[in-house]
Amino acid sequence: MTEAAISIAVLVQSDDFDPTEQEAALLSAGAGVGAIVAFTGYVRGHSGGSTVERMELEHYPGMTENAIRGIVEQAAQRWALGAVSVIHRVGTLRVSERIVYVGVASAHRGDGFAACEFIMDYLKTRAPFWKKEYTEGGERWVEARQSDSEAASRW
Amino acid sequence: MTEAAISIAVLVQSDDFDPTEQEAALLSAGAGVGAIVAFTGYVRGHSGGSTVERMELEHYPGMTENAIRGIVEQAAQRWALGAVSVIHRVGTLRVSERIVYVGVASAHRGDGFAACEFIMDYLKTRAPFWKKEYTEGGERWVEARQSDSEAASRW
Amino acid sequence: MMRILFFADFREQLDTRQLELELDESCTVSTLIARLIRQGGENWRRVLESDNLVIAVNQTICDAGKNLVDGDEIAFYPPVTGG
Amino acid sequence: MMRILFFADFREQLDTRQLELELDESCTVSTLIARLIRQGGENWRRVLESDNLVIAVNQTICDAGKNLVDGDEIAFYPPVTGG
Repeated sequence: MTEAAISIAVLVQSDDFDPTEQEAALLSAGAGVGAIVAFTGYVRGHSGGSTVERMELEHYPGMTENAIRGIVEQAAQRWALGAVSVIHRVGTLRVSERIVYVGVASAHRGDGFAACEFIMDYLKTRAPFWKKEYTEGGERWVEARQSDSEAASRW
Repeated sequence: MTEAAISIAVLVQSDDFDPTEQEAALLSAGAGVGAIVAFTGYVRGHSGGSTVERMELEHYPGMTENAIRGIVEQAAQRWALGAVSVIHRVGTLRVSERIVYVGVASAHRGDGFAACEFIMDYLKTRAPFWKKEYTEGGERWVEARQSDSEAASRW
Repeated sequence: MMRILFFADFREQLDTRQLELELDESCTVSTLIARLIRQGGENWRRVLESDNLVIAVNQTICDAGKNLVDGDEIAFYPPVTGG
Repeated sequence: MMRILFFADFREQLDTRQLELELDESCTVSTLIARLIRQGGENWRRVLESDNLVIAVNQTICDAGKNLVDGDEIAFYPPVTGG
């Protein structure tokens, strides 16, 4: 599991995906994998007091994939990783549907936890996606959160 | 997703399990779940220069489950969690098989990352499980690692 | 020719997803913005002078001083909110 | 009656998974250990005086000064290595 052997998969798609299949793909990085840390983000049913009915996710095709790959490559320079898979959905998403998946396979768990959280924090502030919420009260573009900038600036 | 509503599942079993099914169960904590952080530990194929053929995992029935539940309850006091599921396998496990799963559902990802890593670090040093490795060169009980004590003492 | 892209809230406010313009001589992103505001009016000023404006040239984030050359792809968008 | 359990490496070294003993009067874990070594010999001394010995009474970790009462379950095991 040298740095040269790291396998990176980045997908932006409207379809849902199966975390167990993602995990199987990550494991194929080899018998040196001792840990997979996986983050999955979901559409929450409430936002600022309103009940969310659905979301629309927009992205910048090309730049989005490149930005995510760049973030993953930064993570691979900082921690010892075997394989990383990132999937981000776009289009219409309903409450409790998956939005994003970041799976990190590594020999040791410390590398996996740090890299997975780093990738999510950076993705939240640097990958060109935008969310529009549809609530009872109408539609609105989600505003960037200060807490996300702070999370990313820790690293 | 108040603290009172947290749902905790702890299983010690010889059978394998499906992470996607675990995730579905965690999601049933409700529409407030925005994040699931899941750690899965695997049998590594190498240990201290030897090729591992299989492992035997022993535990202390009763105490193990109570210890894990106590660790999860500590986590639930420190972070805002919706549901936690811990599965630890015992018996014979081969290379690349799952050993342990810790899944944490929460509204926000920071709580999930911290709680999942905390639970793993504590489980590693406090839950009564013991691993025996079978390699080409024979069998041996795995020794406790200083790095695991250090990881747990951070919290 | 430059390709200019707008995303999310900005795309909706300007009712414009994409436009193509001939490159002016010695053009920077700033001079492009000034030209778009001159042509588009108050609505365009509000978007392109927003504190929230993010600029990417050829899919790399940069500031308004960036020089543009023929064939560049310039994107204007608000802070990202994915994940 | 006390139930005494051994796990992992200790279980193998002593070839004993579990044994039951009548409680002595005013017994602590220390006096129990001394009695087991007296009965068992050098092999038992090596395990029960090991720096690695973890003691649990009624499934709660404690030290050798812990007082024992009738019905207690005492476990001796090495540092845990799960996860």
